[in-house]
Amino acid sequence: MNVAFTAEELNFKNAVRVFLEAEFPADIRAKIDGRVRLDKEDYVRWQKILYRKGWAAPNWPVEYGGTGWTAIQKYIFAEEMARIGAPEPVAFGIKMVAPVIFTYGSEVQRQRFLPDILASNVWWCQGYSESNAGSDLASLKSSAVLDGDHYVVNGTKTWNTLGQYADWIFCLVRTDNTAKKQEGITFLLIDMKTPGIKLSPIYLIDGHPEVNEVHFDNVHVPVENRIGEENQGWTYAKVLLTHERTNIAGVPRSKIRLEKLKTIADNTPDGQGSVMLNDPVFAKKIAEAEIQILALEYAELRTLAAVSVGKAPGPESSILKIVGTETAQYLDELTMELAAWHSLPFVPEQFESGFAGEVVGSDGAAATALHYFNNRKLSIFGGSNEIQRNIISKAVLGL
Amino acid sequence: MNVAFTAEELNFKNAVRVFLEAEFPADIRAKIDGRVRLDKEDYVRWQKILYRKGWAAPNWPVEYGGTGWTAIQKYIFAEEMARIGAPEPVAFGIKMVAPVIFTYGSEVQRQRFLPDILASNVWWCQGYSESNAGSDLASLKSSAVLDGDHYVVNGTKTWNTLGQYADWIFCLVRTDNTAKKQEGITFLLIDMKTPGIKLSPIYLIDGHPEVNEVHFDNVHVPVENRIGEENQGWTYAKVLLTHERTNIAGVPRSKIRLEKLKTIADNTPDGQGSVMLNDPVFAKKIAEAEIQILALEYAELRTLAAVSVGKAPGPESSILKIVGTETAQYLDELTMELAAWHSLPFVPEQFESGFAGEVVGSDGAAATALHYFNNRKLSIFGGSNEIQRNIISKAVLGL
Amino acid sequence: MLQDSVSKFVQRHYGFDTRKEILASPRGFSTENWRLFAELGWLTVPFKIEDDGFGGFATDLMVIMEEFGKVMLVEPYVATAVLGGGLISELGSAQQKSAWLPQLMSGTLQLACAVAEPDSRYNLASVTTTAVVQGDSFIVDGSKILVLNGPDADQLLVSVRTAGADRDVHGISVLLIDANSPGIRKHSYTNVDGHRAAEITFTRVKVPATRLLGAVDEAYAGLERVVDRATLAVCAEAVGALDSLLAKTVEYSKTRKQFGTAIGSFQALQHRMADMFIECQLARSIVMMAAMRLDSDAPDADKMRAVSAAKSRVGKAIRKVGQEAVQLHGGIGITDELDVGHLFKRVTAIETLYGNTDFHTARFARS
Amino acid sequence: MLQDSVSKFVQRHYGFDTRKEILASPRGFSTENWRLFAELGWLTVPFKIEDDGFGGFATDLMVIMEEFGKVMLVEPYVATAVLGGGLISELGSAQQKSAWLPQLMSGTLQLACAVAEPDSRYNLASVTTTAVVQGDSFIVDGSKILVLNGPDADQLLVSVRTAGADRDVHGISVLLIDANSPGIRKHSYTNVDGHRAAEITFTRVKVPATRLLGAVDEAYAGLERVVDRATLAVCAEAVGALDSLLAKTVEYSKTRKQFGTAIGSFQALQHRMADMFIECQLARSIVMMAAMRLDSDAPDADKMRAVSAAKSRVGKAIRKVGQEAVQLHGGIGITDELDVGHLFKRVTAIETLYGNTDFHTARFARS
Repeated sequence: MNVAFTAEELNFKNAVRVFLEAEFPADIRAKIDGRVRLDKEDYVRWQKILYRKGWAAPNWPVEYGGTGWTAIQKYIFAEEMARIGAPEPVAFGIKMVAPVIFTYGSEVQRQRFLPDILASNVWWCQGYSESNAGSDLASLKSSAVLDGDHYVVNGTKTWNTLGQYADWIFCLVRTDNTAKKQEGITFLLIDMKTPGIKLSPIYLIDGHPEVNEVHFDNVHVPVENRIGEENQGWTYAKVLLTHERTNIAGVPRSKIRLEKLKTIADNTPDGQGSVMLNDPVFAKKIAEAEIQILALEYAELRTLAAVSVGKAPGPESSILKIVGTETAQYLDELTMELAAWHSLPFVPEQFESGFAGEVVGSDGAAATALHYFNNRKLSIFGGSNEIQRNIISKAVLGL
Repeated sequence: MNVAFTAEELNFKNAVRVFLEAEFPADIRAKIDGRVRLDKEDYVRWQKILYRKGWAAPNWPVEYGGTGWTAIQKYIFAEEMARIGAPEPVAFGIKMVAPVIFTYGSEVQRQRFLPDILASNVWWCQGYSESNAGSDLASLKSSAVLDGDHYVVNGTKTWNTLGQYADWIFCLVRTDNTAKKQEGITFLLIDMKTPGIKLSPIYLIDGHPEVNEVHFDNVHVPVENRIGEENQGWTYAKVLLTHERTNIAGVPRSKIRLEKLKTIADNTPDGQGSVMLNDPVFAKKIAEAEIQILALEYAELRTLAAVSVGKAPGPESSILKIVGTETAQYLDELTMELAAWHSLPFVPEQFESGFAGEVVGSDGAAATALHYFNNRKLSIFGGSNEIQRNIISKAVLGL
Repeated sequence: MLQDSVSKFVQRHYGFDTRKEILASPRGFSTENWRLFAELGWLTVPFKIEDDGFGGFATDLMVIMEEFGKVMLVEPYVATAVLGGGLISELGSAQQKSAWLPQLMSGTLQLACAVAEPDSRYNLASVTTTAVVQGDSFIVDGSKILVLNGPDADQLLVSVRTAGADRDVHGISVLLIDANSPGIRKHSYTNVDGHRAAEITFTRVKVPATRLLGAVDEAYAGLERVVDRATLAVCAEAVGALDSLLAKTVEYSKTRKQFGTAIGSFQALQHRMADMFIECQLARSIVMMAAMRLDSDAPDADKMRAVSAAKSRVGKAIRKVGQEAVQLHGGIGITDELDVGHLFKRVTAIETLYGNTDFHTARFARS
Repeated sequence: MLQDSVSKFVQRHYGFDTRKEILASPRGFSTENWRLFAELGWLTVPFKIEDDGFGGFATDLMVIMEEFGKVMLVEPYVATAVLGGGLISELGSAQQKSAWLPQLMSGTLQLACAVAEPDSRYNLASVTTTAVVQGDSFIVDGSKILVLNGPDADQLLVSVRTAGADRDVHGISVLLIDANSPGIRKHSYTNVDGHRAAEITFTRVKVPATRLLGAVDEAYAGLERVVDRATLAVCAEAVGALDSLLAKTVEYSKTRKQFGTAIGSFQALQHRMADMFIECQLARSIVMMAAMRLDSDAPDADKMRAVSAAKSRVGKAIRKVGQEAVQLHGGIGITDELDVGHLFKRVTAIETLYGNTDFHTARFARS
C-alpha cells in the first residue's frame, strides 16, 4: 500500500511519471488546466499515445493487450495519470464492452473488435438504459426479433454518453417477452452507421448535450454480432456492471482536485482581510474532505489487496461507488463555495476550445457551478447510490 | 406571534413572571440549577402551588379546571416556566389520562378522577407499551377478561416512566383476540394498589431506574373503571397520542438551555488561551442550534395559529416532535463537547439530593454525558421519529 | 388579496415553456410582464406609503416573492424594485425620490445595484471602487462584479469609497450613475438561473455630485439594510421554489415505477421526502420570522440577525431539498428539458446571493 | 497469530456478563486477566525488540485493540502498557527502562498517565502543574484530571512545567511519581464506560531527580508521540466496538418485528444500516492507514497528521453508528441490561479521549 511501496514499485512509479511528463500533449494539458472541454480528437490522440506505449488497457488480460500489472501498479498508474491531469480513456470501449467481449465473445469477435478498441480506432458507446429502466436495468423494453441471419432491433435507449462520437454501440435488447424480466435479454454489438439509427441529443442542466437518446427503427444487426447465447445477455451485462464499479472511487482524481482546491482557497480573499484557507470553518471542511479521501483511499487499497489474493471485487465495492461519488460531489460544493459570486455566471462557451473572449471569474471560478450541476449525475448513473445501498443491505448485511 | 404580542399579552407575560419568581420554591430551583434529580415530593409540592393559583392544567376545558387561555397565552406560560427552570407538570395525569377522561369518560369518572389529577393528589403512570409493541402500539398482548363486574387483567407493560411513584395506571388491554389488531382493545384505569401488580425497575444507560416493567397477574379491575365502550380503547388512545404530540417541540426549554450553553462556552477554556465561545467552529455549531430553535419556534407558532382558528393539530405537527427532539439531542451533544474530559465521569450520586461529597467537573459538566445518553430516548419514545416520518409521508405527502 | 393576484397570474401565465421563451428573448425578461406588474401595482409593494408605495412591508414582499419562486419568475424585480428602489428610498432626498420612484413604480425605469467586487466576497464594506471629488462631480474608478440586471439597467446604484481604507464601514457612499456614462464598460452574461448580469468597470467616470444618495461617507448602514431586505426577498423566493421542488418530487415518485412499483412506495425514499418536507417547513417558518422582525420596531441589530438566521437556514434547506429533488428524479432531474433542474439551479444561485450559508451563520453568531 | 490468540480469548472468556462482574469487582478490572495477558505476551506488544518487547508495531497494537473493542475489555491496557510504558520507553534512560519495563511486561506494575488539567482541554502543552528543583528533588504542585487507571496505578507519569509559560512547548518535563508519595490526593470514580479514573492533586510532592524521564524541559515531543499511539489504540478499539454495534443492530433488525414484519425488511432502516456499514469500513480503513504510517519511517509531522485524520474520522463514525445503533434498537437500546448501550457509552467516551473530532480535525488542518 501507499506507505509501503517496494523499491520496484517506486521505480515503476518513476517510470510512469517520466513517460507522462514527456508524452502527455501540452495542448491537451493546457485545455484541462483552463477547464476547457476536450474534443473527440483530444481523447483519441491521447489514447493512441498510451496505446503505442502498451498502456492503453491495464485491466485487460495480457493476451489481448493488457499490461500484466499488479493491482498496486494499476493504482500507481491511475495516481500518476491523475497527478498530471491526463484524462482516463473513455470507459465504454476499454472498460465496458471489451471485458464482455474477451470474457463471453467468440474468438472471431475478439479478433475483430479488441484490437480496434485497444488502438482507439473505434469509439464505443453504451445502449443499456431506457427511460423506464433507470437503475432497474432489467425491465428494458427495446426488442430484437431474429429474422434469418439478422436481428431486427426497435426501441429507444437513453443516457447514452457521447454517442455523437461513437462508431459502435453495445446494446441490451429483449428477445423473449414471455420470460421473467432478467431472462430473455440479449447482448448485441451494433454499428452506428446501420440504417435506422437516429440520435437525439439530451441537454443537461449544464447546457451541454453530453448524453443522447438513441432510436432504433427496424435496425438490422447480423446475428454474428450477438455476444454468447440469445436470452443470456443479462449474465454478461452483470459482469460489466461489477467491472464498472471497481476503480469508481476516483481517489487519485479527488486527491489532485483537493490540492487544487487548497491552492485556490489560499488565493481567495475572504473579504475580511485574509484568505479562505485561513477561515477556520472553511479549513475544517477542506480537512474533512481530505480525511474522507484518505479513508476512501485505504478502503480501495483494502479492496485491491483482496482482489490481488484472488478474490473477486465483492459487493463491498459498492461503498467505493457511494463514497467516491459523494466525495467528488462534495469537492464540487466546496469549489463552488469558494467561487462565491463567480459561481453564478453560466458561460459554457468560455470553456469550449477556441474561445477567445473575455473570461468571467478568476481561476475558472465560473466553471464551478457547471461542474456542480453536471456532477449530480455521479450519484445517479452507473447504478444509483440507492441501488448500491440496496446491494450492501442485501448482499453484505443479509437484510 | 412573538414579535407582535399585544399589550394584553405583555401584561399576562408579566403577571406570569411575577408569580413564578415569587412562588417557584427556591430549594427546587437550586436543585435544578445544580442538576440534582427532583424527588416525587418536589414535583408534587410545585404542582400544588400551580394548582392553588389555578394554573395546573392550561390545556383543560375551563369546566374541569382549565385556564381558558388562548394558544398564545399558553405559549407565553410555557416560555416563562422554562425561563425560570420550573419543571412542567408530570405528563401522565394532566396531559395524558385527563384528556381521555374528560373526552370519553363518564360523568362519574370525571367527578371521581379529574379533581385529584388537577390537585396533584394522585400520581398517574402509563400502561401503553409492551416489549413487542413499541411504536407499533396496537399489537399489544396484555389481556383483560370480563368476569361479572370486573375485568381480570394479565400481562406485562413496559417503558412505564416513574411508575414507582404512581397511585394509578391507565392501560390498554386486549379484550378481543379475534378482531383486527386495532380493534378489540379496551382502555382501563387501574389502582396500583390492586393485588397482583408488581413493578420491576428497568435501569437505563444513565444508571437510573427511570422506567419499569409492570406485571399484571390476575389483577381484578372493576368494570366501572373502563373508559367508554369495551373494544373501543384504540379510538380513545389515538386522541391521547395526538395530544401528546403537541407542545413536544420543547422550544422554551431549548431556548433556555441554549443560553446556558453559551454562558458555559464563554467560561470554558479552549486550551489555546481563549474560550470555546470564541472558537469559530464551535461558535458555528451554537449559531446553527440557535437558528434551528428559531425556525422551530415559528413552525410551532404557525401550528398554534392554525389551532387557534379552529383546526386540530394535524399530522404536520409530527415535524415538531422530530425537530424538537433532534434539537434537544443536539444541545446535549454540544454540552458534552464543551465538557471535554469531564464528560467522562459517571457519578450519578452527585446529582441526587443530599449528596455532600466532592463534585467532579465544574458547572455540572459531569452530568452532561448522563443527559446525552438518557436523552437518546427522546427520538424513540412518544412515537419514534421513524413513525413520525411515516406519518408525514403517508398523511401529509400522500405517499 | 395580493397573494391571490400574484398566485393567479404566475400559475396561469408563467408556465415552464413561457419562461423558456422569455429567457430566449433578447433582454431575457418580458417587458410586457413588467408593464403588467406596474399596472397591477406590484412594483409599489416595496415602498412606503409616504413614497406613494403600497406600504413597504417585508411580509407583503415575502408573499410576492414566494409566488415568484414557485415558477422561477425572471423579471428583475429584486434588482430594480427591492435593491435599486430600496436604496433610493432608504438614502435618497425627497427630491431624488420624487425624481426616480414614480418612474420606477410606473415600470419605465430599470435599475441595478453594483455592490460586489472581485475581492470583496460578501463583505459590503469591502469597497475599493473610488469616487474622488472634482469640482461638482465625482470621478469613479474601479470594478464591480455580478451586477444583476446590469445589462439592462438605465441607472446603476454603485457603492464607492469616498474615504477610509478597504473594509472600513465609514467612507462608503452610494452614487446613482447613468448606465450610459462615458467610461463605463460592461461585460454582460447570463447566470446559471437565467438571470442576466454584468461585470462593470468604471474608468474615470464623471458623476454629478447631485447623484450622491444620502450623506457622503455614511451610506453603509442604509446599504446593509437594503441588501438585507433583498436577502429576505430571495429567501422567500427560495421557499416557493423549494415547495415546487418537493411537490414535483412527490408527484414524480407516485408515477415513476421501478422494479414494478411506484418509487414513492419505497420507505427509504418516503423518509427522505419527509425530511425534505421538514426542511421546507422550517425554511418557511424562519423566513416568516425574519419578515415579521423586519416589520417590527426591533433594533437594527435584531433585524440583521433575523435576516442572517433566515439566509443561513434557507441555505441549508436549499442544499438538502435541491440535491434530493434531483437525486430522487434520477437522470431526468439533470436534464435541461425538465423544470426540476432549473428550480435546482435557481435555488442554488440564491444560496450564494448576498452571502452564502456559512457567511450568514457567522454573521448571526457575531452579532 | 496474535489476532487469533486475542480473538479466541475475548470471544470465549469475555462475555457481557463476565465483563459486568469484572466491573463490579473492587478494582474494576480482573487481576487474573492481567496476569494472563502477561503470560500470553500481550503486554510486550507495544514495546520494541531492544526493550525486550514484541516489536512495538502500531499495526499489531491495532489488531489487539480491535479485538478488545469488540467485547469492551476494561483492563487498563492503554493506560499501563501503551501510555505509561510508552512514555518510559520513549523518554526513559536505559537504566529506567530496565528498572520498569520488565515489571510492566510481567504484569506486576500498573501505571497511569496524568496529562489533562482542569483548563487544558486537549492541549498537551497546556501544563500548569509545576515542578521546582529543590536539591536533588523536584517539588510538584498542581492538579490533573481524568487520570485513567489513576485509582490503581503504582506509579504515575505526570507532565509538569519546569520552565516557560502555560502552553509553551518548551519547558515541559515528565516525572515518574510513586502513587503513594505524601502530598498526593486522589478522588477516584468510574467513567461512563466503566473504566476507573481519578482527579489527582499534588501538594508539595517531593520527587527524586532520578525520577525525571528524559531531558528536562524537552519532554513535549515524546509525550505527543506517545499520546498519539494511545489515540491510535483507542481508535482501533472503536473500530472493533463499532463492528459489534453494527452486527448487533443487523441481527436485532432481523428478529425484531413491528407491524408484523421484521424491521430489517424496512428499506429506510436497510439504507441506514448500509450507511452504518460504510462508516465502519471507512473507520477501519483510516485506522489501518494511520497504523501503517506510524510503522513507516515517515516524518513525525506526517504521523501526527495520520493519527489526527484517524481520530477525526473515527469520531464521526462513532457519533453516527453509535446513535443509529441505539435508535434502531429502540427503547431496549438505552437499557442497562443490553450490551448495545454499553458499547455506545464506550465509543462515546473514545470520541472524547485524547481530543475529540473537532480538535483532531483542526490539528490535521493546521499541520
